[in-house]
Amino acid sequence: MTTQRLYKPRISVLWWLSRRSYTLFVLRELSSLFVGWAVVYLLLLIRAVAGGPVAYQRFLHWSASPWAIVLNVVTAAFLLYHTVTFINLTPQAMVVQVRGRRVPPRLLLGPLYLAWLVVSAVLVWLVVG
Amino acid sequence: MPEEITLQVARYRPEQEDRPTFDEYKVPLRKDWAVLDGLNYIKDELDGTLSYRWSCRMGICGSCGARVNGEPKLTCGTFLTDYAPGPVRIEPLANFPIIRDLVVDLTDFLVKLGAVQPWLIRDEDKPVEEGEYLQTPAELDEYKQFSMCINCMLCYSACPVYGLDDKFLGPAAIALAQRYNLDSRDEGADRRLTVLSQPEGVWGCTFVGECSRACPKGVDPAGAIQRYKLTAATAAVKKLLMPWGQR
Amino acid sequence: MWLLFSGGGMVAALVLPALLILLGVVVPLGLLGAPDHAHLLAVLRFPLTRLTLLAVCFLCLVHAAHRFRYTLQDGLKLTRFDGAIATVCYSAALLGSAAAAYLLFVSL
Amino acid sequence: MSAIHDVVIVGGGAAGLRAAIAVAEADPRLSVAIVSKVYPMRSHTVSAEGGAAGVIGADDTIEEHIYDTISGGDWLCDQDAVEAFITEAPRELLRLEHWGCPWSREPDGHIAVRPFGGMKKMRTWFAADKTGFHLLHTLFQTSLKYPSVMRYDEWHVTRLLVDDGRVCGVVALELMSGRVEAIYGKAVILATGGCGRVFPFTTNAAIKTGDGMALAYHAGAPLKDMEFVQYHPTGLPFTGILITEAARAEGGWMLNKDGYRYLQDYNLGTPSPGPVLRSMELGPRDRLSQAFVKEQEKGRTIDTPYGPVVHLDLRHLGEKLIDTKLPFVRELCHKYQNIDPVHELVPVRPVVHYMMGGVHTDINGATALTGLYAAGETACVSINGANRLGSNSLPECLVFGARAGTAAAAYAGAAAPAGPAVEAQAADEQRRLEADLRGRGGRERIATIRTEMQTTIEGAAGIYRDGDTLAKAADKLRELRERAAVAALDDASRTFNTELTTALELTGMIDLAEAIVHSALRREESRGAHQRTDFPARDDERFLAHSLVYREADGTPRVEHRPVTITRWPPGERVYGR
Ligand SMILES: Cc1cc2nc3c(=O)[nH]c(=O)nc-3n(C[C@H](O)[C@H](O)[C@H](O)COP(=O)(O)OP(=O)(O)OC[C@H]3O[C@@H](n4cnc5c(N)ncnc54)[C@H](O)[C@@H]3O)c2cc1C
Ligand code: SF4
Ligand code: F3S
Ligand code: FES
Repeated sequence: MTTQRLYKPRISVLWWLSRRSYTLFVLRELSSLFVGWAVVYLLLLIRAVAGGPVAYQRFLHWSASPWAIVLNVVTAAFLLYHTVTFINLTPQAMVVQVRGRRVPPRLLLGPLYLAWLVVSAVLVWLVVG
Repeated sequence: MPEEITLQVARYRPEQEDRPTFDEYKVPLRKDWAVLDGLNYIKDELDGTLSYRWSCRMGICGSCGARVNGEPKLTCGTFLTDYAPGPVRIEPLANFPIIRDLVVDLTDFLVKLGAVQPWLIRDEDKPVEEGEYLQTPAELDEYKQFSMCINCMLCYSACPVYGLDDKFLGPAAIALAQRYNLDSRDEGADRRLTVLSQPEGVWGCTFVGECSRACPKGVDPAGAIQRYKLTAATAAVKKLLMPWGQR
Repeated sequence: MWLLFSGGGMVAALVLPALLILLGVVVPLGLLGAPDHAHLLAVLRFPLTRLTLLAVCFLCLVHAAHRFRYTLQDGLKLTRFDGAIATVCYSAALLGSAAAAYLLFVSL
Repeated sequence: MSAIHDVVIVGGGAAGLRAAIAVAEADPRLSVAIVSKVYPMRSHTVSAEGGAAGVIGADDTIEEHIYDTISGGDWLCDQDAVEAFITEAPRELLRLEHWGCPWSREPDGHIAVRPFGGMKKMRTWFAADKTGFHLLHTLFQTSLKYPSVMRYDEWHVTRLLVDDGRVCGVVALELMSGRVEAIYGKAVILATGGCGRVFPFTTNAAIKTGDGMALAYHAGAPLKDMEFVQYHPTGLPFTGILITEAARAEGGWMLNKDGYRYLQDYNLGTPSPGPVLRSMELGPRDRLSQAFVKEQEKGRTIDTPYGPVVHLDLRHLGEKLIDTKLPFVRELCHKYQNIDPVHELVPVRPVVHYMMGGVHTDINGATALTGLYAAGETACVSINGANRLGSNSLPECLVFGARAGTAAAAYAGAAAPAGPAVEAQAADEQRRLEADLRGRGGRERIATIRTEMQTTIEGAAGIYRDGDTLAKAADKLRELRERAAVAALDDASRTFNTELTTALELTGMIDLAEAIVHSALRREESRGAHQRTDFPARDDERFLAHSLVYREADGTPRVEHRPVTITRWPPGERVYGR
């Protein structure tokens, strides 16, 4: 009789550094933190607006402080990364049928990016007015 | 072009050692030699103790998968010249227990494959005498891609989630379940739903997407899984809204 | 859950970059004059804006919570603590959403 | 420990899986074991590309398919077997459809068929050009649903257990652990595929070492018609990867060095732009491969580092047709030859492809030994005669796999369990393998002996043969048999010792090579795939007969002949292109 000795490889905690594609993936997932921060930031802004012109001025002042700007620049980068990855992956996850035929995934990207642009423009218009 | 190339091949001899090591071999570097030809050269001429799997050497039997310089590949379809001047590192597929050298244990996958019921399920079988179930080429196209899986396990090797949690059903098993779900002749989607919608089913996948990049047959298991998430989620919502509704 | 997650992902993808870049980077840097207070207040008080903003906040937070939960688990090999991680993440999202609701419908 | 089943099936290819399902459906109480040296879905059936023949078209008849098969086989087919086969093939293919096989379709949803070599009508069902792959995976996945079917994956069968002329199990080596176990079964079905690896240049996968034939031969069952080895006319040089006949069926041309469709010079009809059934490129494989040798003799082939080639021209078919009907051909050419058939000529040469011969069985798959059945390429029911028609082999696996399964189930239901004598045999076999692991005394490398065997048989039993060379080869093989028995093993490990299995396969292959050479030597005529330059004509007087080869106690082969069953189709001339 023999005893089987299988070698069970173990994944290290830093597995996501082992390959570039894994690292990119983890960065993509980490964008969630910044999505969270973006929402909080907007809420702070809303609170300031609700608190009257003075509070609003204070907020504007605070948001111009260097560390707030650095944080927000980083956040912006992650948000863009989130948008691009999310849009690029959507066709893989969704099948759109037009008149019984499958729309080729590449063709879906166009409308998605267009939608992004339109939404962004509307928002900018609303805010800047 | 140099005459030779060095292969660093992972060895694990369970009777002699506790963990894998590397052995180096020099093999001829020829224009049409695949990595597998290099391994066969070692086995035939240099060292008969090297163990690895292969059979068809035409990329269809799915047995020759290994990591070549870290990437999961079919060794019969990966050419040495692409790695010249070398050295080339050849290791067993990741995330599976290693039996010996480049041979890994696939039992886990076969259990999971059986669990997703990868066969045509009908409420009522039509007798063979009455002829075929009709299926238009468009209906065939719906699932064809997912029927191309050769069970080579490259996707399991690439998927970090499977590496972290071997309870995860994994890309190929889910893609094969989708292959039947999307087949116009099949009526078994409900039965597969229970298995697929478990936490270790489609929900384990965080859409790393590496599985689809590794797949040599263009199956796109990542796509299959995300598409199934939508199906499973819709089914869950439906059940929530109409708990007593039809099956 | 997953429907909320991916819905949130999509909303976050479409909405957040423009808002944040504008209000978090461009305006503070003074590249563009800050919108005046009255205008913002008017826009925000419009009922449709309130509703949309609440939905956006809720979805984005759920998305972030869900994703972060798995990132913690996989990235740091913490699957064992899944229960705790999940509770913390989703509670945070709910709290955030509640705060949003309060701000949008009570304070304003 | 040893396991007891009702039916033990050796091999998990199309034939083995179909047999297992047949047993499970015949009687769910019978326990079935599939013992396979590779995971079933790795079996060589996976490589089959072109398709599977079964009469389905409104303009086609069973009668015509029978005639094509019998004339294609140069009248060496048993006609009762062919009739049963052709009649049952369509139903088997339909059953596979019901199990989910993704057959290619017509726009209206019906099964599509394509033309194939040697066939007068379009009757070849296909799943693009991965027919075998889809067929095998469908069978494998379907087999998972039967609880009575148990699998022994990666168990290498090394011996049949025989009790007083009755086969009652096998001994097998579990690769993963190195355990050697007896697996008892009241009936045993061999479905181990062909032995193309006896030859150096073959389309066959590494596992096609003819183990089942060798096992049966050792246990005393005769092999039949072993001299008939099919060369496929279109293999890629170096790798031997097959370019399916479907490429010609869709309209591909064979061109020599001058760009000339040379087949017109070999009594195969006159060229026309589109494919014409039973003519030119759609002639039978034996005739096409022979034409290549003649072209080579005339100096009209193209020389390459891997031997002379001719060209297969698909360029006029256009990208669209190639991508829908022959995508795998394009993929293979691109990957392994670095050419694109849409724009370039494909270099091809004849390559060993299929064994018409095999373990002698009757129409139900029963061999000469009680309790032992065989099906698929490893068996010779005699439907292929002296030359198999493309796309007849997959349905053969299905029809006779099912028949063998049903027959074995009926037999096993009534048979008594094995006697005590076999336990000693099992222990014996265990000791033999243990001893091999401890070292075998010799110094020669396995690969050296294997290469010598392959060059010997290629030189003697290639497309053309003659008495002298065959006789010399017979002597050489006897010598190799002795050398192989003691060849060196580097590897003493029990865990996944592929060197040990390679050595076991080699001894079996040398036996088969001897069987081939001796059968060829005794057949002093030319028929189908067996062409003797010293006896160039067909001789129905003496050789309208099957060769049966038995193994003598000292290992030498003994050849006998037995008449062919002729029912309604008297031997005639083989006419193509007219
Ligand atoms: C490249 C190629 C293309 C082809 N195309 C076509 C085509 O288009 N149409 C057509 O009709 N035919 C085609 N053929 C022929 C056809 O594919 C084969 O004849 C058929 O698949 C054989 O199936 P099988 O079930 O008999 O054996 P296989 O599929 O070869 O299976 C053999 C099984 O036996 C097992 N086995 C072997 N030895 C042992 C052992 N010692 N212990 C345990 N298990 C063992 C193996 O593991 C395997 O599971 C083609 C053949 C080739 C090579
Ligand atoms: S999905 Fe692709 S990579 Fe995964 S097993 Fe199937 S063929 Fe291999
Ligand atoms: S790599 Fe893994 S996480 Fe999902 S998308 Fe593929 S299965
Ligand atoms: S050897 Fe079969 S896939 Fe590589």
